[in-house]
Amino acid sequence: MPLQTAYYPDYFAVDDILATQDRIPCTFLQDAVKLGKLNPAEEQADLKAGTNIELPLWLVADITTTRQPVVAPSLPKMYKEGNREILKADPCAVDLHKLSTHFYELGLYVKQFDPRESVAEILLQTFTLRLRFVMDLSDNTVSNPSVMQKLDRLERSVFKSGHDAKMKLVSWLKVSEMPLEAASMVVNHKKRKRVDDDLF
Amino acid sequence: MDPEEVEFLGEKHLVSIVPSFTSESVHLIQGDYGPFRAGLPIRVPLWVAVNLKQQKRCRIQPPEWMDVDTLELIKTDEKLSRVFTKMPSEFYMVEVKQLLGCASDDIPRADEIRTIVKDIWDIRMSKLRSSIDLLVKNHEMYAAVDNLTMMEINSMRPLLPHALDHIYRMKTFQPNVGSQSQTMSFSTHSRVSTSFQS
Amino acid sequence: MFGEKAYLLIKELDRNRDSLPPYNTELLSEIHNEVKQLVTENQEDANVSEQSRLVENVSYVPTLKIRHAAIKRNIRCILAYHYNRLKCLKTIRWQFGSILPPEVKANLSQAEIDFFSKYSSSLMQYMRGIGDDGGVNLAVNLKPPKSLYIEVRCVVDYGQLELTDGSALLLKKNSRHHLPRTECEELIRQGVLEHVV
Amino acid sequence: MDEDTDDILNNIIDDDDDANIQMTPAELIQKMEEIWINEKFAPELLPHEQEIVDLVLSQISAMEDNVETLPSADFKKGFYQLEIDRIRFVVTSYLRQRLEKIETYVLHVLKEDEEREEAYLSEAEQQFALKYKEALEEHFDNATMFYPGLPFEDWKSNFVRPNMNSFVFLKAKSNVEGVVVDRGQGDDNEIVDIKAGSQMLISYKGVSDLIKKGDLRLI
Repeated sequence: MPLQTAYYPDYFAVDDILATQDRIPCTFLQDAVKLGKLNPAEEQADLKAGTNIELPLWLVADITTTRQPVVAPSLPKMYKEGNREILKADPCAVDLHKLSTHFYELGLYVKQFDPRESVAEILLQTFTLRLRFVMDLSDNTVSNPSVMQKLDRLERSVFKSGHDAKMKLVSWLKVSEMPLEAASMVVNHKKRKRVDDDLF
Repeated sequence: MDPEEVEFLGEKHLVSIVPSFTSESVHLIQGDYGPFRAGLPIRVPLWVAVNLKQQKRCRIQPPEWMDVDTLELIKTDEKLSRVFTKMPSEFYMVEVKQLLGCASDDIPRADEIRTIVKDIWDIRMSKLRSSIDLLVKNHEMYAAVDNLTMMEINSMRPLLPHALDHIYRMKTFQPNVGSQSQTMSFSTHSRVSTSFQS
Repeated sequence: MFGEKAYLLIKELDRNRDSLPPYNTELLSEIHNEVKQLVTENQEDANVSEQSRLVENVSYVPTLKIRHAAIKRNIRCILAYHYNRLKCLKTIRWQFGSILPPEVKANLSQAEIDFFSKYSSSLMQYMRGIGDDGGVNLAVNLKPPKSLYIEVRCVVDYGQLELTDGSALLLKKNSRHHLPRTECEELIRQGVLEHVV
Repeated sequence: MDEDTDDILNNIIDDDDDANIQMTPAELIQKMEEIWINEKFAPELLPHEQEIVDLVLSQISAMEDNVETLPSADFKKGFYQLEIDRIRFVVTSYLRQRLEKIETYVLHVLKEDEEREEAYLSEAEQQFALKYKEALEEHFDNATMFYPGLPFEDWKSNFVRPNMNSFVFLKAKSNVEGVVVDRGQGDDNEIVDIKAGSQMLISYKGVSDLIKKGDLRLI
């Protein structure tokens, strides 16, 4: 029954909260009085302008878009020239997950820090060129965990939606009538209960 | 959508049966069927036909296209054509599955039919995956999907629409924290400082 | 870094997408403390800010902004935690019915238990009002029907089951029955019966 | 006399507007299936179809009463019952689908209905939505009570909205011209005509009105 929508994050979206926890290199443009503790490398009371530090995206996003930005973010290394070349050359061979769990999501946020707009382009290109690969992967009834590992979180959701549809079709073709099933919650719940029982 | 929901829609499709009983009409909400005369063919919805067959009250008359020679032709056409050819029935997969499932004794060369239909399905699916690949690589934002049957469309759902949703989002995404929230963050900010001064 | 505890809370959600682990009172209260401290510090510094800007030319604004962002982040995580748990709780209402299983109930906060009963009763009220004929139960007919009767196997010793036609039968573990689909759909979902195809 | 005639004429015209009055039961069920599928695939909550649902439910009731009078040996009885179950499945699935959207987008749905002349929520759905919103707010108030006066209203300004740009499959019931396709690149829009009977994969945003009007249906 749940609504089948593509990832479209809202205020409560777990995935968006996880993605915005990723850290981005920044340089402080102003002093942040009393916040020296944010920089574990140096123990000073204040955080001085000019300090280079990695900050979570949720914070960076909130303090760079105001009229007097507190920090100047720079592009994380996986979106820089070197990696861009690799991604262009053979996108399907790249272990995207290793580059970043949230390669696309993070990329969407940081593309605004990239004046030449090459990040936007590489995201779109990587996604469209790898889609066939993800699609074919999801069409296999047996999944290969080592290949799966190479997908970032967004691709995994695409894979999963394709794979679920495939499995439903396969079982529909197999049986004359789809059995009514126990609710997913019930099953989970029983499993856990059994584990608990084993402990005692 | 689950395949059994597509099947549900297909079950309204009319098929021919030859009843082995005689009875007055069945007055369903969706229409009247009958009267039934033993030995006289009559068209009823697929779900009625299957139920009657399970009760051994009728013989199924397979649709004209459910025949090895006809299907071989369809298969060849499908192979040769660049686009999707029109299937003889919007619900060919459902009809094949249900009729062969309950009435393989009424349908000549049932096993061969099953194999050819599976081949046709596979050819169309592989064509569909290639078209999707092309569509996406060309950054097209709409596509004609004429002649695709509901089960075929459904097998690419939600992957295909979702992939396009992602592409559209990548093209248009403006971080929520950008210009729109500039005023917002100022206003909430001032709220903090003012309310906290009191 | 600020917001680390809140991040742990969200990671906990992420690990348990389809279940409800115990309400994490402890972690929540640590996050509450972080927020309280951030607010207090901002209050103090906001007062200093006005004066020091004039006197020492020291600006507290960046610090205030950073702490404020951290407050908002923490609140977002707290609300996301509660919101996503409610989503799970609603699924439980649809799957188990209006009575919370004790094992589930043990993992909920009082507010969640209250939400459950409010949700449950407004759902009942809504369903009772559909049509002119005493309402429609939306928790059944989840799949397209194929036949009126289905074959089921009993998974647990359930006891007596009364059918709508007034007759009754005993559901013993491993016993098999041929029953009207509408009468056993909910029991199948609750894991009492198993549909044999 | 003249006034009376006018009234009668008006009534007839009213009935004409209200297409379902002239429907046969078979057409009614067809319509029910169409609104079910549309609701299933539309990202947003569609205008409610209370009348259709009520008519279908009363058809079911009438049929149930009929079935009771039949002897249980009559083989037709099983078909009547199974048809009732089939229709009931469509109605419940449709209403469940709507509840799911109402809950997910509750603030959005209520706000839109306030600003719109025609309500998309039925009266019962609106009552449910209001109660649901109240319970949600109360729960959130409770969760942030540890420090009164905090800026925790962000969720209300960023409330959960349907993605109107979602891609959908549709079939044209009549010829449709000038559907705008947003290519996601600023002003670079494309205009598409859709012939009756043809099928398309397209962004929902450009066709939502045509679906509500009934020129297109989702598949």
